[in-house]
Amino acid sequence: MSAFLDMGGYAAYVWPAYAVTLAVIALNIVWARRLLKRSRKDALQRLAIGGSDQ
Amino acid sequence: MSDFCLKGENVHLWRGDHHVLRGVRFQVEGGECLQLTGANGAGKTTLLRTACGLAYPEGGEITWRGENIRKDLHAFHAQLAYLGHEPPLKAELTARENLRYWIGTRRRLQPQELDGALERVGADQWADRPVRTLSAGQKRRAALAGLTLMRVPLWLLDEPTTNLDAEGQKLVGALIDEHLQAGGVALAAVHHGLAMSTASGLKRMELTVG
Amino acid sequence: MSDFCLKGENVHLWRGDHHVLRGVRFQVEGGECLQLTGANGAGKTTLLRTACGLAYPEGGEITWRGENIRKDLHAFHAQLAYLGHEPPLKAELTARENLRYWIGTRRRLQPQELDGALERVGADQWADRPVRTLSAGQKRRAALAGLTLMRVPLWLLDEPTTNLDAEGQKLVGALIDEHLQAGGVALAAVHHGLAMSTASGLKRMELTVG
Amino acid sequence: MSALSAARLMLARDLKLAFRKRSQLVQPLAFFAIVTTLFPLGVSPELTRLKPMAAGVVWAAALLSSLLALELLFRDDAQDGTLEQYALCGRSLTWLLAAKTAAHWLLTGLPLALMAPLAGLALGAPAAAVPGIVASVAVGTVALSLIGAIGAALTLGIRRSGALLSLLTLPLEIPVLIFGARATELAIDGTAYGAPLQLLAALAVLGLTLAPLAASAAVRINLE
Amino acid sequence: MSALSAARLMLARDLKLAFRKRSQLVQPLAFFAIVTTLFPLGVSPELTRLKPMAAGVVWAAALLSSLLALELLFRDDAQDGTLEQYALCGRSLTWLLAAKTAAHWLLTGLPLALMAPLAGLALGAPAAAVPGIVASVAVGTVALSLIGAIGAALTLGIRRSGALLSLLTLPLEIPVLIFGARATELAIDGTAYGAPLQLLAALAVLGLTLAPLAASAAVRINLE
Amino acid sequence: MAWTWFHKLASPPHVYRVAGRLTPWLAWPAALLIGAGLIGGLVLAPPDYQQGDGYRILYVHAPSAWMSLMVYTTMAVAAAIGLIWRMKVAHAVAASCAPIGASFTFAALVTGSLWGAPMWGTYWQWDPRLTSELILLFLYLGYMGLRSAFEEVQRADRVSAVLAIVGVVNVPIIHYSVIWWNSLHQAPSVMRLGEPTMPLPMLVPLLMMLLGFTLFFGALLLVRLRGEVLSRERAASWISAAVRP
Ligand code: HEM
Ligand SMILES: Nc1ncnc2c1ncn2[C@@H]1O[C@H](COP(=O)(O)OP(=O)(O)OP(=O)(O)O)[C@@H](O)[C@H]1O
Ligand SMILES: Nc1ncnc2c1ncn2[C@@H]1O[C@H](COP(=O)(O)OP(=O)(O)OP(=O)(O)O)[C@@H](O)[C@H]1O
Ligand SMILES: [Mg+2]
Ligand SMILES: [Mg+2]
Repeated sequence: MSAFLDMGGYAAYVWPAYAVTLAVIALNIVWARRLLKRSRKDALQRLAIGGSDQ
Repeated sequence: MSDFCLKGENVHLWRGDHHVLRGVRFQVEGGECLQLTGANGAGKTTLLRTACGLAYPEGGEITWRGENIRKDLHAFHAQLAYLGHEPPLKAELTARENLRYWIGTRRRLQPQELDGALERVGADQWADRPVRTLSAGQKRRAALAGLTLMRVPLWLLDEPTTNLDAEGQKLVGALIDEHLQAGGVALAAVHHGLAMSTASGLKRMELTVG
Repeated sequence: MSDFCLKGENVHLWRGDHHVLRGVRFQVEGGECLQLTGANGAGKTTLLRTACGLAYPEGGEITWRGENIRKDLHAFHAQLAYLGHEPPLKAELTARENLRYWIGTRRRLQPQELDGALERVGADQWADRPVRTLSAGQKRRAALAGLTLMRVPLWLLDEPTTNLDAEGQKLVGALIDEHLQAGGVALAAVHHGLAMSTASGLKRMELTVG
Repeated sequence: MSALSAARLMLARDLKLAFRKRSQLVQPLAFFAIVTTLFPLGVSPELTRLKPMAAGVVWAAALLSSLLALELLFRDDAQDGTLEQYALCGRSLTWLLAAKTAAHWLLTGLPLALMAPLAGLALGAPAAAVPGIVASVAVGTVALSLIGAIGAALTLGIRRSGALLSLLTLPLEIPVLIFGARATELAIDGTAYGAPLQLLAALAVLGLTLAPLAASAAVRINLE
Repeated sequence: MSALSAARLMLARDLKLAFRKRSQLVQPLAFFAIVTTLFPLGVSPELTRLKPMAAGVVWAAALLSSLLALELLFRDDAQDGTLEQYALCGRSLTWLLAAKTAAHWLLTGLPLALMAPLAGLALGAPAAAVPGIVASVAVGTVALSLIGAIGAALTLGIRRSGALLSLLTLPLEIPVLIFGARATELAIDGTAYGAPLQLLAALAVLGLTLAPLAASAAVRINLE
Repeated sequence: MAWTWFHKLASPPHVYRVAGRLTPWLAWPAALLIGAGLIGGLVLAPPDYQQGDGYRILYVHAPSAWMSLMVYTTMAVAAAIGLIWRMKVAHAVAASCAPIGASFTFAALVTGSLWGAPMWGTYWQWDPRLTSELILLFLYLGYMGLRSAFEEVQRADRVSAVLAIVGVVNVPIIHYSVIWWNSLHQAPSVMRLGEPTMPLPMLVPLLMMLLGFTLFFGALLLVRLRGEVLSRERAASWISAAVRP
């Protein structure tokens, strides 16, 4: 296990690389869902104020 | 009879969340001037800019001589003159140079035509001074000189009498009169009446704040 | 009786080779409005700018409450409001923010004062939109709101009714009326008459093209 | 009257505007001169240390002074409403903007090309390098002006666009910088600089065909 | 209400104008980043060749990005008429302009100071040089903003003043550049950089006392 | 006639609905592939005979780098479609692409330089491949900056579309930079015509990661697209049906 974590001496490079990439993936998921949620809320708000014209 | 006819049908346009033009309809033909009135913010400027193709209506269409203006925008533009809220002049050039470069891209100008137009708007004194040094009314007059020089059938004017003195107001009326007499079409946004001699070709339309 | 009195004596001013103001004299006192008329290029704007100390007269002098305005320019400026040809607003800020930063450098503003002034000029709908998106008349109205908020005895207005609709013209008249009633002084360059209820405090002066 | 003669008039107008103030003509040059003197001041006065940087400095200075002049390219015309009139004149806006870009090159690129050898010599380049420097800067600034025109047109609707403009155009201009600096460096070293110069010319031609089209599309959108 | 609180409001206004678009905050930084990448591209990718230039590059980039933002400092306000209102507000224009200059420094100088070490590191400076680089750029940009304010005020009445502005201000800014680059270089070399930093601070203080006065005089003349 | 179905397909309500339904079909396979690729790449694949275990960065670097280019291309194509046919949905696609692409470009840069440290002895070099990838990041940032500088979505859409199209010239430059200039960076070994030059146990996890990332992009795009579509529709009646629970 510790041999695996050591990555043949490259741990200081390999793990940060994976960490950054996985962080980017996770953040993308969070951002995308937040965008969708926010625009849903905005749309509801607009409907509440203006009703639908045209 | 000419076939000049500018027509708007059910024009819709938003600015931000604001539904500015809500199904506007209008029609002006050769020899007619449509006076656009309406409270501040009613959408007069927006309608004029849409009519000349600078803004894109999200609904409805605008036709000129029976065809959608977008079909051949260049040809349509070659037939119209648009004057906005501010006179389109370069501050560093003189009034005469401004006209030369502005009108010159549309048609070949004779120097005596230029002289004539400048005299018509009372620019003899200041035609050769940088526009930067002109008063607000003098700038407006220079823009009017440009308008007469364009020789196009369709005029779209946004408050053309702004900053003009009493005599200048009459000048605008006279210019539109002549334009209509020659079979031209005019669409003008105004708050006060236009000082025109004949009311025959005058139509009015009021925009309401949307 | 207040001692408010703006007086110009024999004011001379050149612009380039042009002798624009040739010994202009005028006097306005508390409760009076001096309407400056004159053809385009007569020098109305130049006179207003000279009167508020932005331009330096090459001859004659301008006094306020009996003292040359140059003597204590800061104190003089603190008592005047000047509105030029263009409304002094930042396009990126909203109308409300503009007023806050503009008037705020002169005196402490209460939020409800701001609301009141904005409502007065009919800005309820657009007070919180960037000025960039406002129509020409809406911008002018925002500037008028600033004028009422300044609370100063001397108003110098350059064509304050430009771009305003009929109701806006009346608003300007009413604002000046109230200002005069409160003992204020006004100097306004105009081409048309001002829509004021009483003609009691109204004086006229015509500048001729020099 | 054709689109071409309208474009010719536009060119004449922009040149007249620039020549109105005679002093404006020397300004891009003065700017360039000052920027190139900044480096010896900032780095070291020794020619042996300066020479290896000469090409880079000349190019960075050229790029920056071209960029500085750029913001004004369309902005002035947009503000006073003349650009709108040109968009409404019934002529091809593409040609008119190409003419404006040509004016920009004549007023900044060409003087820079004539000035660059001087800066190069001051930084330790040999006299034999002069034609190479002139050629590479002259061709490279054509590409810079064209790319810059796109950026200026894109940011037309935006206030205080200075930084955004450079953010948009610099990435696109970097290939020009790379090839230009390479050509200049080879010229200074006395080697054949034909290959990067050809690439530079290719970039300029690519720009010539694409940039006015992209710029006129962007201007029309921004006027809306 | 005092002149000081009016100045505070002015500062708040300029910051709000800049913060209106969140994206504008990163722009001077992006510009700086791009300018510092230009040099390696133009000169050479090897760090050993880049390191001796690091100080010069950082400073030239700082100077240029400060200059770019400068033109807009008073121009925007003059064009829309708000500057005139400030000149007529009955408060000391000197204080108001000092506030504008402070806003300019907060929006360009300070971010540049925080960013400069990164650029330095990318060009081969050691990590130990970071405090020295930050200090010298932070102090130096104060002087740059102040000198620039004078130039911007002087060229207010002139169209297309970009090049003229740089022509006027760059000579005045060269002492800042020299001391600043020296301080940064010493910091990169790991030597004591106190002496040039003190000179830089002296320049900044001199600017603080003189620049707002000169700028307000120039603005009043140009408004006439 | 042929266009009517196209426009109907691209109508906001339709897109909103279909995108919602399609998302899980992309998201789950993406999760599986990425998970399997991680195990394959980190555990099962043998060490490289030259680079030892250091080469394992490949499994996050190459897919990120691939995403940076693929997303930009998608964005440019969508922008062109939106500009030419004035199609709102295409603009919404382009707008959705930018933040995704920018984040993966950032990941490619970071993982690349982390890989470079042991292999080339430096985190950063001003090498054409590296530099042009950095430019790509600037382009994404410029695109987003330009977009956010406009208040009106419609104008932001159209102006930024021009930039996206112009910037696409950078994509082939990045891809071919290793061939056109002699670069530190290694030449294409997977994405090239003909035989890949990698042993199969190393190659399979890489291919899984590449496919997984691509599917993941598709899922992200759909979610963002729904948000964008909602925010640019004006009080249309379908919204109430779509949004109200
Ligand atoms: C900051 C540094 C780096 C950057 C910006 C970078 C960038 C890129 C890019 C953009 C690609 C995709 C190319 C394409 O699809 O056309 C790529 C692929 C690749 N990179 Fe890097 N890279 C970096 C460092 C490295 C290092 C240090 C190595 C290994 C020693 C490496 C090995 C690879 C490999 C093996 C591929 C896949 C190539 C293929 O199969 O097509 N990279 N890199
Ligand atoms: N981005 C925006 N968001 C919301 N409303 C906007 C936006 N842009 C413009 N408007 C509004 O659109 C309306 C139309 O303005 P327009 O300039 O056409 O009016 P106008 O009739 O010409 O007025 P005026 O008589 O004052 O010139 C105004 O009420 C304006 O506030
Ligand atoms: N540098 C200059 N050289 C010569 N004449 C100048 C110069 N600057 C201004 N003028 C002239 O001074 C006169 C005064 O202009 P001013 O703006 O005061 O007029 P105005 O009465 O406000 O006109 P308007 O009704 O058009 O606003 C104008 O005739 C103008 O042409
Ligand atoms: Mg209007
Ligand atoms: Mg006037």
